[in-house]
Amino acid sequence: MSDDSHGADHAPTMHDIDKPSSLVVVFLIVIGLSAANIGLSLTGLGKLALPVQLAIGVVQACLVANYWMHLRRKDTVVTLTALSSLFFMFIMFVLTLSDYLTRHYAAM
Amino acid sequence: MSVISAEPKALGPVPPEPETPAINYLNNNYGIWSWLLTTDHKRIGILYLLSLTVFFTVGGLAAGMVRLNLLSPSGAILTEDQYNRMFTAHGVMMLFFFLIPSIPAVFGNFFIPIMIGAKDLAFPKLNLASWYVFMLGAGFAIWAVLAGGIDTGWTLYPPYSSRYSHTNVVPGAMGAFISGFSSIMTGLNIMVTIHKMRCPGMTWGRMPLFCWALYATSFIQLLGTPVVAITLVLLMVERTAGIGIFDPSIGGDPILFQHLFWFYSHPAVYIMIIPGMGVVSEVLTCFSRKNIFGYKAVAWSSVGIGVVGFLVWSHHMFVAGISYYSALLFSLLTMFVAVPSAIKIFNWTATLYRGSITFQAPMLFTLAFLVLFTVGGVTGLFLAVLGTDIHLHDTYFVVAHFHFVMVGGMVLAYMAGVHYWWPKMTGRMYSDFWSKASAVVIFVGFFLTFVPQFVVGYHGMPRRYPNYPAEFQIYNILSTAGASILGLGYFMPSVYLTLSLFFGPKATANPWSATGLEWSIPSPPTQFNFDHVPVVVCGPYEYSIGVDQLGRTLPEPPEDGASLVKKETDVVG
Amino acid sequence: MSASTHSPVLKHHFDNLEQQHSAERLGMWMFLVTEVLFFGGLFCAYTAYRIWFPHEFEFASSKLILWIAVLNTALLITSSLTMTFAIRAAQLGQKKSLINYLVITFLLGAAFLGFKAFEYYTDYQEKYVPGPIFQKAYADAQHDLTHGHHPEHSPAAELAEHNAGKQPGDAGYLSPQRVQLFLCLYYIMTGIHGIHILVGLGCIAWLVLEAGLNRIPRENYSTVEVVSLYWHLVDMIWLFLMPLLYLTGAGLGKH
Amino acid sequence: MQTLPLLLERASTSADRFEPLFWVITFITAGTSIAVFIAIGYFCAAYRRGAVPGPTPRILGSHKLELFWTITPLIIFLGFYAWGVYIYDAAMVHSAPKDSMRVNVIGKQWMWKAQYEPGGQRVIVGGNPANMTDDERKSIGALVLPVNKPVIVTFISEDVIHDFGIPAFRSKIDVIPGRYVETWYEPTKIGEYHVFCDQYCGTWHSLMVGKVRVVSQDDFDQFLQGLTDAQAPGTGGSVDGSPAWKGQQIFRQLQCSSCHTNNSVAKAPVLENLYGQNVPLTNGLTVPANRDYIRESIVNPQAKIVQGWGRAPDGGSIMPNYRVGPTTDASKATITPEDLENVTTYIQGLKKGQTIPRNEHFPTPVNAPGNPAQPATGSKP
Ligand code: HEA
Ligand code: HEA
Ligand code: HEC
Ligand code: CUA
Ligand SMILES: [Cu+2]
Repeated sequence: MSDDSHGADHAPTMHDIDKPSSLVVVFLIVIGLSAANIGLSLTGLGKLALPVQLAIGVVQACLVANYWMHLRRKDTVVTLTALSSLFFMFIMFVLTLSDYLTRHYAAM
Repeated sequence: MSVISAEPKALGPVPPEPETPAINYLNNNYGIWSWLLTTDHKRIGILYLLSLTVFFTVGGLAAGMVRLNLLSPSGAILTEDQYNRMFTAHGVMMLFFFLIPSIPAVFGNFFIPIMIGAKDLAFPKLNLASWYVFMLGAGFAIWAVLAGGIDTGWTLYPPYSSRYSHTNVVPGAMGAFISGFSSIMTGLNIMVTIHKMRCPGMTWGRMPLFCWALYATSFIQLLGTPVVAITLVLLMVERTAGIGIFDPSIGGDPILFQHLFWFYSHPAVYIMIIPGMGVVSEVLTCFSRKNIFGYKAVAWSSVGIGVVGFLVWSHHMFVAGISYYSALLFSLLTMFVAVPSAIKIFNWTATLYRGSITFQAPMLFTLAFLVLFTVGGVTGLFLAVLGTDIHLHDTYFVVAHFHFVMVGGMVLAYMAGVHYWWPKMTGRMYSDFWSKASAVVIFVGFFLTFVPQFVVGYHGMPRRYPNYPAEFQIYNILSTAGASILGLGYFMPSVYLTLSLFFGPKATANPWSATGLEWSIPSPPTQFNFDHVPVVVCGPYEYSIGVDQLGRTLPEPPEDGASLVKKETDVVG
Repeated sequence: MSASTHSPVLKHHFDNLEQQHSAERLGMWMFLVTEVLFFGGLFCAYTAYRIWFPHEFEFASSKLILWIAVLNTALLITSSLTMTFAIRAAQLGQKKSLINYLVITFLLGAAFLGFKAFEYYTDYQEKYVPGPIFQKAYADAQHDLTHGHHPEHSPAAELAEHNAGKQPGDAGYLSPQRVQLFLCLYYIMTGIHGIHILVGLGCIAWLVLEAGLNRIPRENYSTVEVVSLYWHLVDMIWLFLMPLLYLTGAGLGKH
Repeated sequence: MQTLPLLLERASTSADRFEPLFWVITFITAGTSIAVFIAIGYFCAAYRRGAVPGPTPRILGSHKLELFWTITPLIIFLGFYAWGVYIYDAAMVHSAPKDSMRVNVIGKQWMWKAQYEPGGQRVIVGGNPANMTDDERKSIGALVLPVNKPVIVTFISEDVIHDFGIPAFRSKIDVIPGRYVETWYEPTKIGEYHVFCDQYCGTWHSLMVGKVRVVSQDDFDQFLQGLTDAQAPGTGGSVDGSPAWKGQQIFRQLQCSSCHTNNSVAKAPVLENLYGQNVPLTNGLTVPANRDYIRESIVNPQAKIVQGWGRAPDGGSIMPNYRVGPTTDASKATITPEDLENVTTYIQGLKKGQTIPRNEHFPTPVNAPGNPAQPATGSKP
């Protein structure tokens, strides 16, 4: 048996089963954040818009991943897998933008 | 020298040869559907082996046409249009339909579960699906080639590919797109299998290096392939809808395509070499009867190449109009990715030290790999250095570089793998003499083909030229001559390996006296690989002690040369 | 290992259900990683262009239909919630409520697609589609403006009005080409997202069928969970698409 | 069969910088690789099966050694990197001297067109003749550059991505649609070198080749004047947009060519090879035909009349006075100062057999006297 599958996942124990209340709370927060996002945008945040919007998106995504996608169950390999996608996205963005932000761009 | 060594322990008796079961994975059922609907990872490996052989031959024939045409400065046999289609077909076939799936899909499918003591891959149906998806992709590509061809080069740069080419770009890109999913499926399967299905005692530190290598490869397949998939989608949209995001006429940046393309395609070149490195680690230790020198270093350098390989893609774009600062950054990062490969080469060399080396065909191919990959790798440095790439970019120097690493490296490692595992896969032994001869012929032919290309490349001969200034001719003739020898070299295995299926002596379970789990089961294996779940007690390369991973004493290793054949026939008789 | 070895849902090559489930879950997560990078390529392209052409992107974004996006966001988040309830029901072995939750999820997802289709249709009616359609609308509006007519109302016409009297390169001039670049991204991103929703709906329908046929016993709830992972990811991607595409220009002119 | 020299020709400062680095990398990597190969070969021979009795030692590795061969290559690689950056930096346009000459190059399927700033002279650097118009075909030449003078070249593509590569300069740059890119050269050696399109661009990619010709400063000035042939020597035809080329247009527009033909019915002396000769005049004197003489012969033909050509009733020249002045008065033959210079240059470079044919073979030139649609200032490039 492999050494990293101790994440309990067989016949569901009570521990695995989500409490409906926690699901609903997460739902309310996510919806609330979306509403906040829309509200903030309508006021016109100017230059701050992009970072604020993305920050809200990230918080929402973390909530969904953690509670609804059960990352909180702490299966190390799964968590690492999830994080690796972010890491490589990060690489893609940073290195691509290293070109786009520093390239002198002569417009058409 | 702080070399860790120990006196060999006293050994138990050699375990009896496992009885060759009457029923194995090859004959447990018959008929075309038993193959086409199989979920047995071994049969799927064989399906891949057969289809890849076909695509390699197609790609090789296209290479032959390319080389023939270059005999004369004005183009010997093809028109410009035909030539452009020919090298594109060659590149696409060889990369997407041969080299990327080669070792992972054939030997990975076949041996990863066995090497880690599992009954099958984690998702057998997905595995079968991956083959179908692969064949569907290949179908598209072949349709594209037959119905008039594609003339964009395998790199498919827009706006040429999106607006100006009059050829079948969309079916071709579709083929690559679809086969990408097959690659993802295989990678995912292998990764999950390695994570979840190792047998008792098979810790990460005891896995054969081949498994480490394929783990790193799968990782790249998983993370890189989706990016090229979306890129190809964007390209196809742009071409069919006539509007898209790379189009300079609406402010789009064609270089963005190159970024996204190489974000995958540079790591992809490591998909094309790391599995080969895995095979080399297996074969080299076995035929020199030594532990690998620095297991951890070799294992982690595979992962290192896999990760750092994602940081260097723009070294294909140093003169493409990217930002100056970006170029500096990418060149620097490329220097780092070359280091793990260097570590491997040195560690392999050190493995040979004080070995007990024999030179059967797998070993000859592996030694050839060491030489050719080193040459290919160091010429990569010329290209990674900004100042030299300005001149060498898109010349035959690049062509020679990547054939050295891909053909001299990966294809030879693939050949090594074929020869190493052939007895296990088929239960038959091939001709010792002819296999060695073919290794030598391939090695010689290879050098003759691609060394002259370094020379013309340095002198500035551009790639993808059906005709060229006359002063380059003599080197092109040499190269074509070499390619003919190379073709012969590849032809030989197709003959003696086929013959061995019918006339070859029966192989024992462990003809090379190797340590891996795959050698503890009969040749060919039974359907579920293991009768009982194996329990691994030690690392993979305990040749000097002479025990396999189950802790059993190894049989006497085969002598080099004719005696091998004799011994095999003895067993049969 | 345990008694579960005899479970009918255990596949032959696994030792036990625990191993099987964790392999399935890991497999799905790895697939999600590929999905993230698939969209990652698009987001990367979006970011590069947004940095280059912020004003055009704001303008173009402000002409999308915000209320549909808001509604769709709510639908999708709710569908994710019902999906988690479906897992719960599966874990508890409540077949009926499992099916109910799955059906609700399906309906919410379908409603999302319905509104999305309506939105595409409206955009099309307004000639807000990149390529010749938009170009012609823009050229017509320019023509009308120079001849003193009032152009027919459309995003292209608004752009033409905005640009009236300005030359390319002037401050405030918004290039109609780059507006189309945004539109390309918008259609491709939402289109591909829509296809993912469609696939998700297919999977949910399949789950309903399986559940109806009693093929999802309690110990096999991970089938539902695996689909839910996919569904949540698609939801999550929308949580980024929504601000990047619709909210970018929502506050246009307010600062 | 032609062969290649051992070393590729070095014809620019970039090439001079490239070559040492290339060979240093070659020697270091070849040295290391060969050392590795020798080790492999030696081990294979010394430790072949049976050469050493007994089992093999159980060597698991050595961190010290591994560290050594991790760090050493890394340092070497970083050395290459630093040197490479230096060369790359020097090759970038931001390293070009500010007063560099400027040339613009347009790439399109499948030809390279160059234009010199500020004179506006145009040449086709090369390409596939089948893709060109007749006029373009006539001006296929080479990118002529003066030796030892820096030049900044600005590129743009009209269609797909191309790449302007000059091996002898060790230079290469992708030419992109919708965007200008720049590089610079300082040629150091007179000669003619290949220009290749190095980025695949379609069917005739391999014919999108041309020449760069590095010449002395004098030759370069002559070239800019249009005094040398655009194509290979002796083929005739000045460089498009050069003064001589403009002068030729004037020569046609002002109808000079209707008298100064090179056939038997000529009403005036043939002007070919005139420059530099001694001209016998009706007054018995002989004068050298320099630019002053030519200019005077145009603005005041009666001043010095060539022997045998005093054919006007009064014994003077039948050639009209082309007075320098504004060209609005169409009734009088006038010429602008600029055109006068250009036409003088044209005559200066006129070689045997190059006189343009008479007008009736061509549509009436716009702007010719009597057709005063526009001021006769020659054509703008
Ligand atoms: C199997 C595939 C494979 C592999 C493994 C590599 C490996 C490397 N490649 Fe290669 N490459 C390709 C396949 C591959 N490449 C292909 C297909 C192309 C062309 C694509 C196209 O345009 O069509 C290409 C093109 C290419 C370019 C772009 C050239 C151009 O178009 O201008 C560059 C530039 O940096 C590059 C660099 C490298 C480097 C630094 C490595 C390194 O990983 C190599 C590391 C290995 C070593 C360095 C050797 C071992 C080291 C030692 C023995 C140490 C001793 C040496 C010293 C101490 C000096 N490659
Ligand atoms: C796996 C990768 C792979 C492999 C194995 C090869 C193998 C070969 N390649 Fe490959 N090549 C590429 C990948 C590969 N190539 C790529 C990616 C490009 C770039 C394409 C582009 O620019 O877009 C390229 C481009 C390329 C060019 C440059 C074209 C150009 O730019 O104009 C040339 C020129 O010589 C060439 C030659 C060869 C030769 C002689 C072989 C030989 O090794 C082939 C030898 C094989 C055979 C001759 C066939 C095998 C024979 C048998 C199996 C016998 C049985 C057959 C019968 C009975 C019929 N290749
Ligand atoms: C009507 C006929 C006629 C036209 C038109 C004419 N020329 Fe002449 N040209 C002559 C004749 C006749 C002579 C010889 C007598 C002389 O030296 O003046 C001559 C002489 C010359 C000479 C000196 C030749 C020598 O051999 O030394 C030059 C130079 C010259 N012309 C240039 C021009 C230019 C330039 C134009 C147009 C702007 C022009 N000519 C138009 C008739 C013409
Ligand atoms: Cu232009 Cu290749
Ligand atoms: Cu690369």
